[in-house]
Amino acid sequence: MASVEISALRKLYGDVVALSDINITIPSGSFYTLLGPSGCGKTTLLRTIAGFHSQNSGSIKVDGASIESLPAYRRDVGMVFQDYAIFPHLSVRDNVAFGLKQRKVGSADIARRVKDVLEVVQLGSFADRMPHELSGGQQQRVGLARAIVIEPKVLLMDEPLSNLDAKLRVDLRAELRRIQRELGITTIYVTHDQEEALAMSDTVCVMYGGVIQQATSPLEIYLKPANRFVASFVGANNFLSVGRDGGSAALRSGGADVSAMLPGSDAAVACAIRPEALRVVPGQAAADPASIAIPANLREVSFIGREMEVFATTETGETLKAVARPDPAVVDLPEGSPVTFTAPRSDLLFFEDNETGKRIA
Amino acid sequence: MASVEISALRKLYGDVVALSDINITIPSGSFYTLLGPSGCGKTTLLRTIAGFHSQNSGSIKVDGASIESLPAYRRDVGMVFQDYAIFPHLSVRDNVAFGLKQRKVGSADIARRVKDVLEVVQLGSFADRMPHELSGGQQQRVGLARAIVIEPKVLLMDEPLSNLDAKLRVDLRAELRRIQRELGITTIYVTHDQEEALAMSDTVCVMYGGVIQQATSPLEIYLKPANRFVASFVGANNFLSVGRDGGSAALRSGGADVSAMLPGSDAAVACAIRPEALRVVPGQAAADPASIAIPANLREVSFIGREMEVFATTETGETLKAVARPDPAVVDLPEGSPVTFTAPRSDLLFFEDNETGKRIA
Amino acid sequence: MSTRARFRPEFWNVVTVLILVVLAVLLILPILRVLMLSFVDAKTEAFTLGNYVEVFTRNYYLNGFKNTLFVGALGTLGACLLGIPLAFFTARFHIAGRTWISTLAILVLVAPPFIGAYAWIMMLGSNGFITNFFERIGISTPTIYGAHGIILVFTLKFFPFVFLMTQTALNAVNKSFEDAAENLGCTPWQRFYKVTLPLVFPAISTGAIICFVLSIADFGTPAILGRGFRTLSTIALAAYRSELGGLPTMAVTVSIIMMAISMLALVAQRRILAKRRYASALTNLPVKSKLSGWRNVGVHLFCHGVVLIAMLPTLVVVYTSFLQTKGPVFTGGFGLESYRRIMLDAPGAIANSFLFSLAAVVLITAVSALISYVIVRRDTPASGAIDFLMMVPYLVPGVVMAIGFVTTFRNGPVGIFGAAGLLIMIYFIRRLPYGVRSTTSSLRQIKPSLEEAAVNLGAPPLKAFLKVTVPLIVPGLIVGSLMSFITAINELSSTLIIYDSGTITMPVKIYLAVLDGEFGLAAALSTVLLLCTGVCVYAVFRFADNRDSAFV
Amino acid sequence: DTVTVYTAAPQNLIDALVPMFEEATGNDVEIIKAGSGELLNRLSAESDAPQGDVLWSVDGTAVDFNPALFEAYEATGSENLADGMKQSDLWTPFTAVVMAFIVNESELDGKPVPDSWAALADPQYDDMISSARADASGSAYIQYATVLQAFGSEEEGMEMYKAMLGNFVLSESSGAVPRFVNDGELAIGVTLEDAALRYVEGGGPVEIVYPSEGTAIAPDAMALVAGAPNADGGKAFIDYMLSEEAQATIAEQGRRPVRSDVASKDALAPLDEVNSVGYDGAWAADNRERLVEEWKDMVLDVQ
Ligand SMILES: Nc1ncnc2c1ncn2[C@@H]1O[C@H](COP(=O)(O)OP(=O)(O)OP(=O)(O)O)[C@@H](O)[C@H]1O
Ligand SMILES: Nc1ncnc2c1ncn2[C@@H]1O[C@H](COP(=O)(O)OP(=O)(O)OP(=O)(O)O)[C@@H](O)[C@H]1O
Ligand SMILES: [Mg+2]
Ligand SMILES: [Mg+2]
Repeated sequence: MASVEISALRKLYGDVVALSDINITIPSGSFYTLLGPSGCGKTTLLRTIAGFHSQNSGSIKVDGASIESLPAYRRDVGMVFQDYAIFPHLSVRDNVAFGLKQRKVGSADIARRVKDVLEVVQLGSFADRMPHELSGGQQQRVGLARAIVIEPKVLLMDEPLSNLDAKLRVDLRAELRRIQRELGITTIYVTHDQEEALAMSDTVCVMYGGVIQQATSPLEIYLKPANRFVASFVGANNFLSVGRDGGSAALRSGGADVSAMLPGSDAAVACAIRPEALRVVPGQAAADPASIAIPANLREVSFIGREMEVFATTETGETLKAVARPDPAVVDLPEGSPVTFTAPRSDLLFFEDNETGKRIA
Repeated sequence: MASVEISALRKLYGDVVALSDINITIPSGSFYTLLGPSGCGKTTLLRTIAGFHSQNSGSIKVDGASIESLPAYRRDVGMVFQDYAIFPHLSVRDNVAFGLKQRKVGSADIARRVKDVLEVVQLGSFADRMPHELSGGQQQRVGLARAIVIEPKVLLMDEPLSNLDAKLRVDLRAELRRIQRELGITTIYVTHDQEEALAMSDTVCVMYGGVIQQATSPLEIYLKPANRFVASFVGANNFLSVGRDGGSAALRSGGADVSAMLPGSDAAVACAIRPEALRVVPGQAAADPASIAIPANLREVSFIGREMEVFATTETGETLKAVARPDPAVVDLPEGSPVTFTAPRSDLLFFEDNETGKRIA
Repeated sequence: MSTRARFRPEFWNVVTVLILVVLAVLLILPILRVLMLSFVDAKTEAFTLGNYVEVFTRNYYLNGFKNTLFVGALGTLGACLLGIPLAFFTARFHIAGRTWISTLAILVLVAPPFIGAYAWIMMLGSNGFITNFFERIGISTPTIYGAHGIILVFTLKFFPFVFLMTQTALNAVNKSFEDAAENLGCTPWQRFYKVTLPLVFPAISTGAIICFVLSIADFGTPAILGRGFRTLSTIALAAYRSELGGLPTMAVTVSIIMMAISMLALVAQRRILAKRRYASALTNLPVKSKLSGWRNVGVHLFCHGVVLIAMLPTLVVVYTSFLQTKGPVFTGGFGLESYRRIMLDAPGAIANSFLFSLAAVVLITAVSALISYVIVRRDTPASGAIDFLMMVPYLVPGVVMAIGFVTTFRNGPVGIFGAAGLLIMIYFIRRLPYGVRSTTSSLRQIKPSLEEAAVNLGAPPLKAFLKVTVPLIVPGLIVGSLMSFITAINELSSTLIIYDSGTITMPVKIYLAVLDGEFGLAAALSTVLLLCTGVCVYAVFRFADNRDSAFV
Repeated sequence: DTVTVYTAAPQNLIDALVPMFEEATGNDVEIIKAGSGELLNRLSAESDAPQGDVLWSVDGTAVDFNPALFEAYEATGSENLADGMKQSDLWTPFTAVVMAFIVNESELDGKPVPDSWAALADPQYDDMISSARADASGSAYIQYATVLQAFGSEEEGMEMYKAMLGNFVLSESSGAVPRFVNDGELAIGVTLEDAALRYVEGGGPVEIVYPSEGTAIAPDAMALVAGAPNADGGKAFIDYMLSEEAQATIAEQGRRPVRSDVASKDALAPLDEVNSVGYDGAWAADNRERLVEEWKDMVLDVQ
């Protein structure tokens, strides 16, 4: 149980700015997720907290006490490594027991705790295997077990589930969350999977290019993305350009008037719509007043289990993607058929038209 | 363009049976996915095809010609490695150019093709970096680029997207599929992500414990899982026990009569319902004749982006999970509130009640 | 579908067979011819086990046996106690003058036989200048003579093997392992012995085994510093040099006992190692940290102190070479008399030394890369056999090997080799294991999937090997080649049997000067050899250091 | 023509004599220099295809022990040899070596300079005397045999030698003996007269002492290798080394010449002033194996 506070943190690799001006406050016991694309600096931030390299400037405090001067081994910060880092010379059991022995836990106690945690990660029968006899996913679970068994003050996890299958991932996700709640370990979790982030976290922090884009609750991130990057990263990946002419504004594709929703600036603006907010109907269709309609030509329908993904091209050449429960009327349409996408006006988001453009109003 | 045919393949590691009696036929140009949990033998199968170890028995044919006797370097089978296997002493550019140089492609041509493929994997500006200056995901993309740039007869991919963020994963998924179609490369793709498997594949082959459970089209896998393991692995993870009494059968939770759907055997049976097939309403509710209703108490509602996940416990102690569009009436319910789950009878699946129990009727 | 069943021997199988043939001809054949002698009665030339009975029943030999084990084991321990920390400090901390330290550590190995031990006597003998210095200030120091002196010299002479092997391995340990250990609460020290040490244990034990085998085989040091403390090597030397002539049966028998000891140690090491093979992807390499304060000072003192102390005898030799001499006597003051006297024929000997050693090392480098691959990556009985055979050259005393070579290759049907050819071949086969050991430990740390990726991209085995494996094992190859080169250019015992007037080498000249009591000459010759070798070593390290930044 | 000479001679002798021979006969000489033990092993290893022509400057017993490796040769000029020098048909004497003590007085800590074998047995010199090993070094064996011959009987000599051996610090190489004494590591050495002389001449703090009971004046051998590739050259070499000019040069280098008509160097005590035991080389050779065995046993007792 410990709060973590990071201020004005900056980290360079040579000339590469890996982290620039990171400010984060994590309440004690909460589950904090760093979400961002590959190379955005998530691992770097974790490693800086763990003490594996020192920042160029800024400070990290745990429970109000600055930990910069503490060496890594005294930070009591558990970590699950992205490349597993299972000790190749120790058996699964000894890997997991490693941290406990370090803490001088009694051997009966160690045996029990190791057994329990191996059950949790479903490796009970693998205790005596050597790491090179495990598959990639099995190794990752050993790493996870090794970190949680010591019940550290702060737990850092670097994509601990990325190599697991969907079923195990979902199971472990719930299990992780349960253990975390039970022990009340303040957890910083790195993932590039927005679904995972939204499902597990108290706070989601979206990073990009070494900069924090937004850090807030999952619902807020989802409903009120602070900028275009966040919106696109958490799944609002239809961007439509907006034509402006004095006070009036309209979507270029389909021409729906959106003046009412845009205060009178002249900056270039993009309109974002989540794929799941879009409905698809075959042929031409008009929209009710609370919605907009965009005519398009079907390009591809793909089936991803419980949903269908529909791709289509508008007359102005923009691509739209919708995700919806499979609708036979749509699935069976041939490529090139005219369809109409509709979306409630309340689901439209507007951003300044650049990669990390701010949300407007 | 080549067809692949694998028959009666068997592979042991010492005593561990990694693959037992694998039979697979992959038509030329198709996209074939091996889907299965960690440790089920996916990597082993790929490596056997690539020629990195020899099978204990069985045969592998490409275009009808047996390739067992061909050394790995002459199999013309590209591979994306699970652990990336990026050459640490070569720059990104040289890593990608490696296979082309091997094939004596002209240097201008190499430069162009390398540039193009690096654009595809969004590493255009990283061409001159050394591997240790890349993040994990970036390394994985290099591995992908390196394999596709040589346009092999058969392309093997061992979880090439597992370390990527959701957005990039979805982008690359489409990109991969596009490239694969364009080049018509017969592709064998390993993943543990059922969504990925269903979205990309012509054929999905579900493996478990070194045995093929089912291999067919995504839709078929989804709608008609051959056995309980397949059903649960592709997401039908609510299993309810069925009480039998002579000719009549009923769900233990909620008591819905399902006799009509079960031919008169007395074997133990489980009923599976997909989370997305379940609807949740607050309080008590009755079902229409085409549906069943199961009363339960709410345990947790979690929000995963565009959907909510609802967990509840029935009076007989079974857990139910539903995934649905967020419904404020449900999201706001306190823990323990009574709710009713309903599902269309047509969405119920019945299996013999053991891990890989067959589907009934 | 027609499958053209054309037989294509697999590349690595061909290589394996070739290696086996070379080893059979250059190693097994000559040794067997000599080893038969241990079963022969010196007088009657009939078969007998009497030589062994003699060795195992007479105190003279049994004491030698005990003494050998004693100084061998403690010398090795000492070498580890210096070599491991030195390797760790230089691999993990920023040490000013790292190239310098590595170069000196290598130069320590360039100590021609005898002269180094004499240098210790000049420092720590009864009338040594260090002894005298302490006497003047009223402290009486123990002299260098006896078991403790031998152990001290072994320690300082052989630690570079442990140092070099360990350092190479440390540079390739996946950083995440150490991070994980630290993260789980290990202090840097605990991290070192609980994680890092086990991970580099294969390399350490290889270095230690080399030390042990060399300490057992070294005769110069115990001969000069022993003063009644006899080891098997001095016993064998005495038996061999006894002017009785005739068949050297006792010398060979004692040599075989020495070989058996070393063989046991090697087999034990292999047993232990069999279970420990760790590979890393080499993409997440360790970084060096900066120390500060007294730790920094301490570590620097240790690193520079160790190599400087180990270099002391060499420095004394260099100093001696500039002393004014008259005949064998130092007349006080400095002068270039010794250099004047060697000027005439030293250039030829230097040229020979370099020519033979370099020729052998080129062969060694190429062949050891291939052999290592076969040993590490191929799991066949043949590769096991090769791995085993690779120990043998360590174990066979040079004299035994040389007699075998001469009887096998100079006389009879294959008497086509001149002395130069014989020397290159014998250097090659005797020093090959240095290359192979070092390359092997390097290779074990590289994930096989890298080669698989190359093969998968269409590179035939040889090409995959040259383009991917070789560049990645360059550090191991460099260290291995350096060790082969240094030990080849210092080779004495077999050269002495083979050389002729056109092929005399520096160590032979140095040895002969020592025999005549001409220390000035010996020192001057040693200094020249040291200088030439030093330049080479430094150049290689500079090159390797630059590469460091370019990759890995 | 090239004559290949295997030799254990000190470098100064080689440097002085070989060019003279080349000059005088027009032959080229290839020198292979090593310890005499190594040379013999080399000769046996090569015995199927000999590479050397002459073995030059080794203890004669070594030749007598390996008759198969050598060929008898009666050198021109043998008639001029001093009495007692010619001892075997297999080899020709080249020089006479005289055993002596080398003493560094400053290291004696005030003890008297020993002047007899008996004095070396005095316990006051414990661990002060440097000697080579009689089982490894030819000259040390001669010294051992000399002591056995210098007293009334072999038993008496053996008693005496055993007491001396208790005082010895043994070194593996005979070249090291005068070196150690000169450098002050030890006070007394039992060594070859000419080796000691080089330190005296070089100005070292040492002196030469001849044992009063008598010492060995033993011939040093050259022999023709059996099946020598250039036997004629080898013979010419042996012949030349017996010539007057060669022997004179040898004398200059501090070795004792073997010709009766060439005198020793002035710096050395004249041979007639050195008490000789009349060293019996044949006896020493015949009994060598037994004596060396006894020596090894003795070492275990007293060291
Ligand atoms: N040692 C290094 N030297 C130079 N640049 C580096 C180094 N390590 C990482 N980088 C760069 O720093 C940036 C951040 O890397 P980091 O490993 O933190 O990414 P990440 O967010 O964890 O990505 P991923 O999800 O792919 O693991 C990347 O652009 C990477 O290329
Ligand atoms: N060298 C080996 N020795 C013994 N068992 C092994 C070896 N390699 C793999 N296995 C075992 O064989 C089984 C199949 O391994 P494989 O690597 O093919 O799994 P996978 O399906 O690729 O799993 P993942 O998704 O975790 O990568 C596993 O149970 C694994 O533990
Ligand atoms: Mg990362
Ligand atoms: Mg795998």
